[in-house]
Amino acid sequence: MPHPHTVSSHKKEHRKEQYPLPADREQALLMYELMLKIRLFEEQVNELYTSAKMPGLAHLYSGQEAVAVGVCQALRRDDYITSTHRGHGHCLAKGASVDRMFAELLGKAAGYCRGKGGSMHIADQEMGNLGANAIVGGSAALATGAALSSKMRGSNQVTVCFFGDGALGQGVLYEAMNMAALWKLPVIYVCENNLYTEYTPIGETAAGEISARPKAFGIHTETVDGQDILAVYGATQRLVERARQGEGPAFLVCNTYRYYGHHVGDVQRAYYRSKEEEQEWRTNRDPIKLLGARLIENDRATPAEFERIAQRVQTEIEAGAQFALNAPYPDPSEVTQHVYA
Amino acid sequence: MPHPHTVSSHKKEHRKEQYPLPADREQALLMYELMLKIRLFEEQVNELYTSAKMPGLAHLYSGQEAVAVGVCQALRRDDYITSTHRGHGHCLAKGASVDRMFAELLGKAAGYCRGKGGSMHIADQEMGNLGANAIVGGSAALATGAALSSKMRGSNQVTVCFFGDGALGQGVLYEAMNMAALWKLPVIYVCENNLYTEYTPIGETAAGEISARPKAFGIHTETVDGQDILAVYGATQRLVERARQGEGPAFLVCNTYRYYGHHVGDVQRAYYRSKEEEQEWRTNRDPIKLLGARLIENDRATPAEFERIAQRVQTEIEAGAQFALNAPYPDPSEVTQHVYA
Amino acid sequence: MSTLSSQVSSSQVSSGHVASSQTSSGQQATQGTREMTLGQAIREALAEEMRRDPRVFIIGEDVAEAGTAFKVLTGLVAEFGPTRVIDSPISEAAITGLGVGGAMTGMRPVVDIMFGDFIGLIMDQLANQAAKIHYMSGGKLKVPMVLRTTLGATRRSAAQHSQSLHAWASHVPGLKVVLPSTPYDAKGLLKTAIRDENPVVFFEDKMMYQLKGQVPEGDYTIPFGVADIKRAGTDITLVATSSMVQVALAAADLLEPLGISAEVIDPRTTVPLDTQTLIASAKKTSRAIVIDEGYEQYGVTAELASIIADGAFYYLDAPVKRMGAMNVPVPFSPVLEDLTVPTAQTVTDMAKTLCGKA
Amino acid sequence: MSTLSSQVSSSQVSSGHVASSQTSSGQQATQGTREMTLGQAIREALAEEMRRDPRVFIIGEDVAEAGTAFKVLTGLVAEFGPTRVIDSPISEAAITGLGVGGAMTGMRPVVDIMFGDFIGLIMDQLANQAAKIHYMSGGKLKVPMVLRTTLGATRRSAAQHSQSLHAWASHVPGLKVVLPSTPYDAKGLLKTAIRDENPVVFFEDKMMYQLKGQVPEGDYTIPFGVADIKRAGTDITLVATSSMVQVALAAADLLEPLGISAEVIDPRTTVPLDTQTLIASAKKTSRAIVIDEGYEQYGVTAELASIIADGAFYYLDAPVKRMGAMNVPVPFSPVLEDLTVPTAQTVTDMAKTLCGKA
Ligand SMILES: Cc1ncc(C[n+]2csc(CCOP(=O)(O)OP(=O)(O)O)c2C)c(N)n1
Ligand SMILES: Cc1ncc(C[n+]2csc(CCOP(=O)(O)OP(=O)(O)O)c2C)c(N)n1
Ligand SMILES: [Mg+2]
Ligand SMILES: [Mg+2]
Repeated sequence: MPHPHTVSSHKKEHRKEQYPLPADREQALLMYELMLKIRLFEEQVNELYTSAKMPGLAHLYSGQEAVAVGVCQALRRDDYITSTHRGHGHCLAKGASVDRMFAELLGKAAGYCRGKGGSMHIADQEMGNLGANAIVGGSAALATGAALSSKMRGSNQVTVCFFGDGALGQGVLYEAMNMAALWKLPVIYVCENNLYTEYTPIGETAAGEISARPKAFGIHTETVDGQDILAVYGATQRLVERARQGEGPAFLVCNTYRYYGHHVGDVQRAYYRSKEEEQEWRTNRDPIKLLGARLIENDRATPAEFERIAQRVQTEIEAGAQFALNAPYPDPSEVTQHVYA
Repeated sequence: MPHPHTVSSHKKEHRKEQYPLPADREQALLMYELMLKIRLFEEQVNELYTSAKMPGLAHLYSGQEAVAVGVCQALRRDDYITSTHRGHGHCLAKGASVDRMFAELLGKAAGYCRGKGGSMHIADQEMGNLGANAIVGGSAALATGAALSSKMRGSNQVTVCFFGDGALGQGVLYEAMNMAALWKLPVIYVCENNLYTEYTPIGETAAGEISARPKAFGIHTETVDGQDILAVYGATQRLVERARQGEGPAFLVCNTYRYYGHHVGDVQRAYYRSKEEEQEWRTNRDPIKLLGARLIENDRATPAEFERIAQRVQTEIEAGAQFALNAPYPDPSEVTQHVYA
Repeated sequence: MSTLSSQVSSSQVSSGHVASSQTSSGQQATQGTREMTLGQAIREALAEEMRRDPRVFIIGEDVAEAGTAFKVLTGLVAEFGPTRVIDSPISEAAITGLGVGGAMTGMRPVVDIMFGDFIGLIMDQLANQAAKIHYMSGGKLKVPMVLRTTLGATRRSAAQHSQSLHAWASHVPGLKVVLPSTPYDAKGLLKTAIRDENPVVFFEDKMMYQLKGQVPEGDYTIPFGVADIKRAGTDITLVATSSMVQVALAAADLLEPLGISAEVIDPRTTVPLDTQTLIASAKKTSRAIVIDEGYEQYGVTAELASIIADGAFYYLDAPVKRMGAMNVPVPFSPVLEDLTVPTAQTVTDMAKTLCGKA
Repeated sequence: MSTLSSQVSSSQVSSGHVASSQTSSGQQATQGTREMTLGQAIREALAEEMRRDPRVFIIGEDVAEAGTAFKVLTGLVAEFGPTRVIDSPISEAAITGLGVGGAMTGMRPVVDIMFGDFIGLIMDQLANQAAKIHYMSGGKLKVPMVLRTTLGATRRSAAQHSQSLHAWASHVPGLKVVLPSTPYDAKGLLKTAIRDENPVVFFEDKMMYQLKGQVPEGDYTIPFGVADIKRAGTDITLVATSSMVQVALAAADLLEPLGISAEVIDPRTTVPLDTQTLIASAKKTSRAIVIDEGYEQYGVTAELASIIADGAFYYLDAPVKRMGAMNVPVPFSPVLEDLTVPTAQTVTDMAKTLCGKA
């Protein structure tokens, strides 16, 4: 894969609105680095899968990095997130370390869940990550409950509930949104619309306008270009501010795209989407390229800096994977631990 | 109870729109008679309960008669309905006979379900009544499936799904509406908003505008005064016509009120609604009075005719209840019948 | 909705299994006890725990002003206000999930699901979320939540409001399942449930809400996994749960004049299960019947019977018999419904047969 | 979506229980049979039934072009079109309910629920609607629907994608529950399921989709409630379901050289259950182990074991033993996951102990 920060090929997109770069140059570079970390992490996961070193499957987040990072950059460390089967990006964006994540993916005791959770269940409560959920829509009510809890505790925490467009099919989402609206809970529903639920295009699974659904419950709703991290970040900042002020829940639709298959094993995709479509997103809508270009255009960074970041991240990823490969499996006795607290 | 057709006390309401009386005088009188039949049926049910002749409880439909009758008058016999815990009105409006209904309520073998269903589960498939459901929202998907089925069979049947405002809390309703919209199914969701879910006012259980919810799924939605049978009937006719033409699902909000408690045992209601509110609806918004007044204003009927109808209905109700009281219970051996077909 | 007082301290986190007082219901507590109904005992346990721990709150349909459809919670909203006794929309799945999320983040939710029949709507939240979060997270997250719901037939409520579905919950590792059968047990077990660090499903028999019994004032807990010998006997063991405990006790009364001494054992919790006490009793009496109001097929009676048949194998003089609800949807008609549940008479008949006195 | 051909006639309503051909899988059918996988057998059964009866249609997530996540339905949409092989939104509850409504009104839906773990989302539709409508209506309405779903662990899919929850469905009167263990059984049982007038829940082991076996061409059905003796033996009975049948057969192979002759019995349907064959075998061998991949606690093993312990009470030389999945959420880590399910070795060890040869 060409280095994603090779921005020269980036075709300028006509955007309605130009969201400002963060005033803080360091934060902008951090966003870049985090997105790149997710990208390279997922490359490594794919590599582990194809070389048969990872048990099971994984759902790669590649292509959607601006959503996780843009949202989480607008959160405090003690704010909560809930995540999905496609959760590595959320986890990293909320501050997880790559070594323990890889260890979890390989079922090792050093993993975030001592190897018990795996790719679809990483939780990292120290960073406010309440865990990934392999039930589509399964965290909608949990996240809303976390928001109810923080309201009751007066902690001023905000909860972000990440889910895909597929979760719009799950009734519990509407049940939860109704209560969030009734009780003005500090929860932000972030719908990552990547156009497909597994192998079926969104047009076949969702009637009407997505954004009309939360609005019908009286929930403040915005839609952004999920490939533009500045748009995602800017919108989330506003919504978090509202929530902290007690103004209630919000819903953010992020239009985005996954580069790989539904999971690592989904390589023959022609029957549900075209190579051209994939190429178009990779070439012209890549979130890392887009941010890189903005930074260079605005003289906030140089290609050399990107190169240094890439080196650093690549080293971290490789070390993390190596750590995980060398780490021991949990002791067999752990199988009966943690059934009850 | 004063005869409900005593229209003299009817205070003229200011209505935005005057829906026309049916061209056919007989149909108008039939509407009147059916509403009265439901009213008197429920009076009799209450009587059976308070005199300890009916096992269990019942949820009376009194006050909401214009919805069931107005909707069902716009349906063919082979059109389907699904009903709720508050289902006696739907059942009668779709053509059930009072004797077999009373028999069911008393658990007798002559009942519509051989006494196995009781008040909350009367089904009458000969009239297209697919049955009442005691799970709030429980028939949303069933009704949608019946609509899918009639579309597949090319039968041109329409399915009406009755439910209360409380069912708006059940996620499966949104799941079902989404599919109905995607596949343009001939189903009409009729939401009877009687302002309460058991003992809790609608404002505490439903955020936003009710009608915005189906609209968000691209479903054609209308709201009518559920006490005005001509409004209900007129709207349903349009929606049924659309559905038969293949134009897809619709949602009809009927604003209405239940006169009695949530169930026959709910007699102390002051903690959740006032006597004044109840009186206001009974006095000024009674669907039977309203239709009666319209018929007289327009010289379509006379008080004497109403009196004759009332006599006839009262006789039918009394005979039906008597039939049921005298009818035998099912044989004990029936307990293991009908577990499997 | 206001904020709970900031004095929630970790010192209030009690370990769920330590019983501050453990009493066999056999002994009649007299000092500081009052007669009250099972429903009142539930309410008292909730009120005391809510006073004790500001993290405890109640959420459910019609729980506040209405005090639930069964009037069990009457008065709680007056004392604790609508921010701690929360009326919800009719959204069983989501309120359960809200409970899970609240429990994961420092609260102690008590979720009220009106009829046990409705747990079909929440099995994903219970079994895939609540039960698994502690394990999946490698022990980092926990879900200290109580879900109260009901069971029991013969209320003439027909097939969708009469089931006893505790077998479903009992099948799922990660959940604890409680079935109180007396006011005394109800109060003590509910307190234990609220202080437990795990998701606990608490089934209350609707018909037993009016059952009266002695209940101590103030604080006591009853440990999970400790069966209670509700009546001692020597000839046959009647293992009975929830609603069926009274039936078994009545059967024991009928058997006594026939010269059959029945021991009635109430496991009180199906998960964890006190297999020791069940097996020991069966070894002693050499005969056992298991009685439970859930459907007999693939139900709680199967687990209990197979555990006794295995554990007391070399001591049994007769096969272990199971008496569950008849394997039919619950019919409305009283003449049919009454046939579907075990009664003192049918239990007595079975016991007589097993003891060779039929 | 177009309309199905109007020639749907009531003569196509077949009685679900008549087997047009009944074969013990012990005998190798040769004429007109081919080797195929269990997945292919499922597909063939569906294709043949859809050709035979225009009322049969499939609805589920990614069932059409994708042919399901397990590629079991590949090719069906090409033959039958998207109006009979319908891709749905991710709405398990509603598609199940649509199936129920469709079945009530003249269709024969086959609902596809990708992972058996998701039945937590549909238990209300299954247990309160599908299972009860015939009974509640006094026999007037019926629900001839098949719900296909999966079970089985060891795919490294973790706690929410590895469960075997057939005990839940088996607990509910009104449902039938089918667990095929060979390609031959899969085809014959699925045809019976589709022709049955009742809601049938059909659990397929994900790991067995690639299992190969002989399958006859053309039409045959296998009646429900008839257990199959997968291997005859004299010393011990191994009752095994679904995925565990292969485990039991492998254990029998390991036991043979030790001089222990194991009989392997597959009930094939848990509801209705062929109690006769189970009991008769245990009476013959005097020892039994029940093996099933569901959680052991309050699971299918409990029902089967208690039925054998009761029915063969006077013939048993040892307690009936149960081997289910370990009572833990399924862990992701392979080293842990492999410990949670019975294996040929653990079954062999248990059998040796029971036969006094450990
Ligand atoms: C309740 C439930 N149904 C089905 C699945 C199987 N499944 C896993 S991911 C997926 C598609 C999810 O699509 P979407 O929500 O858009 O997320 P994306 O994969 O596009 O990130 C499905 C159907 C599941 N995990 N949970
Ligand atoms: C799923 C479910 N939850 C709760 C109940 C208990 N319950 C029965 S009727 C009812 C209120 C229903 O309100 P609504 O839908 O507005 O109908 P109404 O009684 O006003 O006619 C409730 C909560 C139920 N039957 N089903
Ligand atoms: Mg998607
Ligand atoms: Mg209402």
